[in-house]
Amino acid sequence: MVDSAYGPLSPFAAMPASAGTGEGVVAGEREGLGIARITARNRQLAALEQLVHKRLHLALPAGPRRMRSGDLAAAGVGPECWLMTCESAGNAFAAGLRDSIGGHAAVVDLSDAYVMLRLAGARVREALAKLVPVDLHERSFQVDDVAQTVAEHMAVTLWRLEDTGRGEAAFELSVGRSFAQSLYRAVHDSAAEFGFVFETR
Amino acid sequence: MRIECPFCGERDHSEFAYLGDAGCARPAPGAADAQARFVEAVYLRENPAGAHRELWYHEFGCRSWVQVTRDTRTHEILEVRLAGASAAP
Amino acid sequence: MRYSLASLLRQACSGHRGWEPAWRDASPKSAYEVIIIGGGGHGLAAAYYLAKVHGLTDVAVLEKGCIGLGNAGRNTTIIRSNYLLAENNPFYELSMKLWEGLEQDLNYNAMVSQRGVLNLFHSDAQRDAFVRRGNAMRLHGVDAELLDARRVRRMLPILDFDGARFPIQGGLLQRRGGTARHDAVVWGYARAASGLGVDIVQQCEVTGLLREGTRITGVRTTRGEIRAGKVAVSVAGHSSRVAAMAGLRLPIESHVLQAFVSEAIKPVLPCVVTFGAGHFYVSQSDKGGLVFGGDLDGYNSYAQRGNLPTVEDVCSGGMALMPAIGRLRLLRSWGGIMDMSMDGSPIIDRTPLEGLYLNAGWCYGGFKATPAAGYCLAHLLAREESHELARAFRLDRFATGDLLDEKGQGPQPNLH
Amino acid sequence: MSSHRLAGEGAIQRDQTLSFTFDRRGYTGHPGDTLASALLASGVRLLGRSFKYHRPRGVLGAGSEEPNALVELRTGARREPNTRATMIELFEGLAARSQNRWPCLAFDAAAVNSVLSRLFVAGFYYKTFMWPAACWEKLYEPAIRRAAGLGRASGEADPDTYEKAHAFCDLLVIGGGPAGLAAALTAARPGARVILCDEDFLLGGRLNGDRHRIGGESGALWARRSEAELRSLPEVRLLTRTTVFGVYDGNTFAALERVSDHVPVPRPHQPRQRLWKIVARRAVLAAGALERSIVFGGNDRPGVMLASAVRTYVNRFRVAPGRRIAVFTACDDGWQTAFDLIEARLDVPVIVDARRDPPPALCAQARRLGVRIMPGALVFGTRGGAGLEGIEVRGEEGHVSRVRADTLAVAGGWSPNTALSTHLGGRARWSEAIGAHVPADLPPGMIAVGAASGELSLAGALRTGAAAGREAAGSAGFDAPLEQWRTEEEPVGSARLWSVPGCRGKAFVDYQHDVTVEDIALAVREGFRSAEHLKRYTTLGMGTDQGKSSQLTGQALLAALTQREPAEVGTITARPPYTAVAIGALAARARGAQFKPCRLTPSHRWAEERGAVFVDAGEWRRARWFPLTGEADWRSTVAREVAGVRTGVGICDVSTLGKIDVQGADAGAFLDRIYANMISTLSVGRARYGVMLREDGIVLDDGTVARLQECHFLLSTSTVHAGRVMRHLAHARQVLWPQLDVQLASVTEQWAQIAIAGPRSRELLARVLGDALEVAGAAFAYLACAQFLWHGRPARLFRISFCGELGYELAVPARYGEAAVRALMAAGGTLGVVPYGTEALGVMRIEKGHAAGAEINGTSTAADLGLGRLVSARKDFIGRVLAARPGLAAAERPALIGLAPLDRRARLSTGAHLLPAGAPATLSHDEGFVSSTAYSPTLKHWIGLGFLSRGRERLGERMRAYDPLRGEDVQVEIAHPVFYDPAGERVRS
Ligand SMILES: Cc1cc2nc3c(=O)[nH]c(=O)nc-3n(C[C@H](O)[C@H](O)[C@H](O)COP(=O)(O)OP(=O)(O)OC[C@H]3O[C@@H](n4cnc5c(N)ncnc54)[C@H](O)[C@@H]3O)c2cc1C
Ligand SMILES: NC(=O)c1ccc[n+]([C@@H]2O[C@H](COP(=O)([O-])OP(=O)(O)OC[C@H]3O[C@@H](n4cnc5c(N)ncnc54)[C@H](O)[C@@H]3O)[C@@H](O)[C@H]2O)c1
Ligand SMILES: Cc1cc2nc3c(=O)[nH]c(=O)nc-3n(C[C@H](O)[C@H](O)[C@H](O)COP(=O)(O)O)c2cc1C
Ligand SMILES: [Zn+2]
Repeated sequence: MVDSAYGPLSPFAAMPASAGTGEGVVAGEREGLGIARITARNRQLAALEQLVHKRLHLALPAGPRRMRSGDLAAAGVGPECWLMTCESAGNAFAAGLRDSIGGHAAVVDLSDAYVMLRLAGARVREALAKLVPVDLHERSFQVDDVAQTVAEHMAVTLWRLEDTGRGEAAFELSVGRSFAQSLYRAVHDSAAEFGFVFETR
Repeated sequence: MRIECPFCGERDHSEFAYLGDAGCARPAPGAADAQARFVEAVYLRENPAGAHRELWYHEFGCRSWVQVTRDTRTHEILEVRLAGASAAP
Repeated sequence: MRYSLASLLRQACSGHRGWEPAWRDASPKSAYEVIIIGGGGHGLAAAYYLAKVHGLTDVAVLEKGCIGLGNAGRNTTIIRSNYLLAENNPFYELSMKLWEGLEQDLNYNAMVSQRGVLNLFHSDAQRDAFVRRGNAMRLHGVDAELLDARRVRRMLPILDFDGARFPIQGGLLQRRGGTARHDAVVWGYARAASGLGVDIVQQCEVTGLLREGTRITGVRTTRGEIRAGKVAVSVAGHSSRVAAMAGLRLPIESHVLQAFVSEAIKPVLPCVVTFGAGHFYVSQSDKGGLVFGGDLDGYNSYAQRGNLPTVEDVCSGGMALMPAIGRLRLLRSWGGIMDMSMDGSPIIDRTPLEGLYLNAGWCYGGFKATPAAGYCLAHLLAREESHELARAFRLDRFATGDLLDEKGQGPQPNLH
Repeated sequence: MSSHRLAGEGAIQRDQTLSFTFDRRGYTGHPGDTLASALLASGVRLLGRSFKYHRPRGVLGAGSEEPNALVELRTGARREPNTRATMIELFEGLAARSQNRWPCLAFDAAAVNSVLSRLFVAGFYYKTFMWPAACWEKLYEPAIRRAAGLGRASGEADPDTYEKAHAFCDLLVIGGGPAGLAAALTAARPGARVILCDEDFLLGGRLNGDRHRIGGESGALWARRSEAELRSLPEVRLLTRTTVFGVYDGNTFAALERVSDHVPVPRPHQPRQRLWKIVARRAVLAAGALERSIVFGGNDRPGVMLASAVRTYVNRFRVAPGRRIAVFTACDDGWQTAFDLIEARLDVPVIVDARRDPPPALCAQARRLGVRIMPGALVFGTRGGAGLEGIEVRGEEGHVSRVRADTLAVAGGWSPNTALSTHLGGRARWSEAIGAHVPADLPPGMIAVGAASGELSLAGALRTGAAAGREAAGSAGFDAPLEQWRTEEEPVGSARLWSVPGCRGKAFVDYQHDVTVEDIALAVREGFRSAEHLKRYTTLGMGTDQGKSSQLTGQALLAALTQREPAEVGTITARPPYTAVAIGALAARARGAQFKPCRLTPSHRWAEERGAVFVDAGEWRRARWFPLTGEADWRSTVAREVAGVRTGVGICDVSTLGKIDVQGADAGAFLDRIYANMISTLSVGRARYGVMLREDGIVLDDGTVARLQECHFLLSTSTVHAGRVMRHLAHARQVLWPQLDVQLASVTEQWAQIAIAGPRSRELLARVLGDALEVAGAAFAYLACAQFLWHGRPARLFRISFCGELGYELAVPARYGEAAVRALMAAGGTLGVVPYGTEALGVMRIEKGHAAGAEINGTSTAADLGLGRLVSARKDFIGRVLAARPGLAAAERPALIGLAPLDRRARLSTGAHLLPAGAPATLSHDEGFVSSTAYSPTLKHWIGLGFLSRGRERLGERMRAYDPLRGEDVQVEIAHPVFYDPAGERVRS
């Protein structure tokens, strides 16, 4: 069997790629991310922080914040618990992390557990306000703030990125993979009024 | 109702799942009267009209169990903290 | 004065000047043979049956506010006897039988309307559970029918049969189930009990219990102390508070349940319908409002009001079931305090204290039980033994493990 | 048609004309009109019929408290009953119809009810309709139902969409009158985040209906300028057409924005209405006050209107509600109506003021304008048919005079609009000063201002509004300077006049529900003396206006009749919603297929291609079976799938099972406390079946536990219980035993899991795995597990089987699940691999006697399920202690058994009850029930699982499986629950 057959297809492939007129909200799928959930072992928090700092040059944030360093980022998703991401590292990321910090933390590969949408545009906050019950005002939800919350009965995780070059707000919104199409529909419907475009590479 | 999750911040209570009375610790399983104590812990929970210590689970958030002190007459929330913190030896 | 068309006509001619108070608003005496705490449907019914069946008329019903403004005055009025458990089913059927003769018995039109109760199912597993329950009903001689989707559609074309997330597969129908006018039930029992000599004492809150050793001998109230041979607690959502006056803890939590009514419209719903794939049930009142509800808010509360997520949840259940009500407006929402027992079934029993009796734990289903609960509580008070159909509603069943958990949710009241 | 439109500006756009119909007749109006103003402008006064007596009714007010002018708006699926004409913004093509009348509005047959009104008094139905008993449901009730109910629902699915939005702010201002605007301006200028909602489409509140001046300009102009300033501020959101309808805990407010109700159909991608859920640090209640009518004979005749509404129609809409407009007032404010009417060159025949000494200044002004005044007089009756023609006035000395008038403006005084201040249970307080209730005991963070707080003058509104805005801004850290707006003094005196004694004709308190003074007197006579009893007995205030136009008057009358003060009688409870809200808006997108999210399995797309039939399992959608063309029915499909697995190999996506990753030094010890059986003794690389109990001793769930490494376990849960089990574990970990070193993570979404089962499964696996993992022979024994790399990706293999054959579950990262299934299907082609769905899975598990949801139903113990031997006696675990209670350990408890029909051709049905053979069908013989059934293609007959009292001792016994609901009654034999391969050789092969 050829390896190329063993490949994924985006869950959004068959979804409508645009709605309404204009580009009030532009979406794209974040692909290839390595995602790992790390949880400090009991009473190992300080050691873990030191180790992560030393090996990954990353300070683990204490609350629902995201810290970045190169391709790496750690988002606080619970007490002593983070979602770490690494650009285009896929499943190998968790395996590598396990080797380097597994003594102090449980490392669980969740690269496939989520689908992630990058959302930007002049009206992205208004569209998101229809979905998530979190205050996304620029003063309340700053760049690298993280929120885990609920959108139309789905558990979602959201963080804010740097504004785009055009000065528009940008976010990443993720949901359990099985919910991909339901979440997409919700985003699509919320954004349609402002013009929604899904960009595929 | 808005519950100030110690980790996530203030959220609507609908993000949380409710368990109830936080006061009923699990009795010692080996005690001679263990059955009677378990019956009490499981079935005879506090049900005051007033301040109530209760457990909520931030299911749609950070998945922490939190202990909320809330007035059951007004729904005013008096205190929130992580549930396990106090029980740890 | 007897109520009838004739008396109504007579009064119409004289400007309705001759009507008397429906019940005597009594002042408390210093002692009674029996005191019933709580002027809801249950307390008043118990007083009525004490007087009528057992000839006990030295009875007072003490109500902290006005009668019938507790859960009796705020429920969604559904009556049915479609229970599964052998301990529950016959009891509720007794209630249904009493409903069927209630108006003539009380000489008060409580608008008992046997329009049918239809439980919809949306999966095979649900259907199987309903069939099991329906068969249990039939084994007891209670009516039950299984409808397929086609028959449901014929009966209720307003439901969504196409595009639904969880399509309707059929329903379990109890034709003898239906609704009754909740306030009229209270007033009818009050009037009939008062007519037989029972004192109905309003604005009389019980604030403490008089106790000699392990015996309860009366109550302390906002209108003074009143002594009694026996005291029955029938205060629904306030059971734990009154029990606490006796130092008792109950297997009960007080939770808020909301209910809703829409603006009045011409008839669209011929029966009571429950949605099996969401939290929603509905009937149409005689006035034309859709009366509906759903799940508990889910947290202990004595506030008698709920919060917005439940409102949204219930209305989305309604829209999922009946998209034709989208433009119909919600008129009012309110809450009641439910005495949620730990297995979802009630308690009619003695307490560890002599002279103190308990009728509680009715959850969100005690309205339909009003006649039978009153009947069996009266029986217990008068005869000192449980009525045979209420024998399983024991207070000690949690200790013995003889649980009556219809839904299998376990000791988690907000899930029952 | 004589136009009642006045000259002058107002707030309508005269340069545009809109056509609309009412009861199929065409009319015109202008943008800025409401349906009510446009109909009045066209001389239409009869708009509807009352609920009980079907009396003709016209427009009473100009706002959302309107009790009379209710119409059916729009047609077809968009038809909307009971809509207030006073709130409908006119649009081109609007179609409205009157309701609750037959055959037509002008002649309504049911108006005979009015004749019978002596019978139809409050509560009459409780006293009659009892004989003969059977007639109630057959005759009386249907008749009552048909007569009740006002408008008609469309009966069709609502074609429009709704949406919800969340908003957060420092200050929510409820009401955009002078008080609200002042509050918003004050708080927003220094930068506070402000949301201002007004249910009207025009901001300004009374400023639009009155001719006030602020700082030298007209109040209406001031409102426009304030609005413009607010719009220019970045942190302000102005929501017009938006009613704040509910106050909830935690400073949460619900508001309904009518986004598209003023256009013929919603614009593309726009909802009809939007539900705003607003969390506000502070709220300012600036909802104004509601004017009261006065109760007198014939006070419901079309043409009798609220005085402030008359002003609004004249000033704002430039409509003359009539030609000769008399004024009946009990307060200073009523006089202004007369002055405005004269200003508009309308005829005011008389000002009747119930007070003996109205303020001299007002009298002087009236005289100056040449209006006749009758101080100390009372209107006690009206004349006319379906429209007012004259009024009957009793003067101070008792003499009666008749005055010709086609309209009567009634000013009974103002009641602060307190509803929203009481939604959290606080009560309004009786204010002797203004003779009405004022907010007291407000929700945390709420401040009442302006008329809503009892400050009835414009100056008071501006002052209190600004002060509250300043306070709110301050609480958010902004220092707001106070502006002083200049206004004239405004007389606000009023008398308490609830009803006129000695009336002629019916005198209505609640117009919509036809509650009269006599009804209240009757209720009092019958003992319904508390405000709440009165309400429930008479239905006072229970109509669509929720008593906004009647409640206070009713309570005041009750107080008078029972010799109490209004303060003693108190108020009834105001409840959300403030005005009725479309149910569709509260559901928003959660309807139809979007009612709940739909979870798709990793292989969903592939299954769709294969033509799978799907089934919903909770939120999940799973393949139920995979029909092939030519198959007669689903049973043959399922039989083929089962046979395919039993004789060859099949694959099934089982990714929906919950998966929980458990790590840590104490993971084994932790799981020992979670499961009833021993887990810590499991070796690395092995898996075990486990059962967990609730603390009450009942089985919570079952599944497998695999030990991947010394301190690393993987649990599986049933699909439906995945969430509950995760919560249960988190509770145990965080609350019960926080000292244990355990880390939990749900990995359900990470792994696609595919069951590969059947005698040839090993062969198939070997083909696809190649060198990645050795599965041949003893290399990978029953209950082994392994982690490995496949196609360079992590993969896991478990040798477990739910269906009773040699079987495996292969897990791959979820995004590769589809590819893995395709790979298995490709590789299995020559082995005859069959995909199978949940139905075949169900059949096979019944053949194997495995308990599933129907058996693990929240009431069964481990022993009931025949799992007693698993339960460890060597350790403590959740549920151990209470499982030992006598009721749960009793010998006569139901035990899991198998069932087979004696007549092998007979069908078994789930839900049947088990009765001893030959016993009559009564409850006392009910000994158990059938929980699951299936036609077994393997055994070639129906089989079932069930529970039977003392079941395990009764194997071989014959019983009735009694299913009267389906009309079935089958003789069955009690059997061991494991029908297939009881020794378990096949799974181990
Ligand atoms: C929203 C809602 C919907 C419901 N729907 C249904 C339904 O459709 N079908 C159904 O069968 N059941 C339903 N129920 C349940 C049903 O209403 C209750 O179980 C039943 O009414 C309880 O009995 P009761 O009538 O005696 O209670 P209540 O009417 O609550 O009577 C208890 C009385 O005790 C008084 N009291 C409390 N403490 C004291 C004290 N210290 N001293 C004196 N008096 C005191 C209270 O003021 C109250 O009047 C519903 C309940 C609610 C809230
Ligand atoms: N002279 C008198 O006796 C007298 C009496 C009462 C009022 N007034 C006049 O009334 C005005 C009072 O000013 P104000 O600002 O307090 O009240 P207002 O009546 O001018 O404004 C209230 C506003 O609130 C809106 N509203 C009410 N409930 C709402 C809700 N739930 N959601 C959204 N919007 C809602 C209304 O549409 C209205 O626009 C002054 O102009 C005053 O002169 C005079
Ligand atoms: C079956 C039923 C029908 C009702 N119908 C109406 C109605 O048509 N109009 C109304 O205003 N309230 C209606 N209510 C609600 C009552 O007004 C009231 O909200 C409820 O009895 C609870 O009391 P409370 O809100 O005063 O606490 C109804 C209540 C019930 C139980
Ligand atoms: Zn949290």
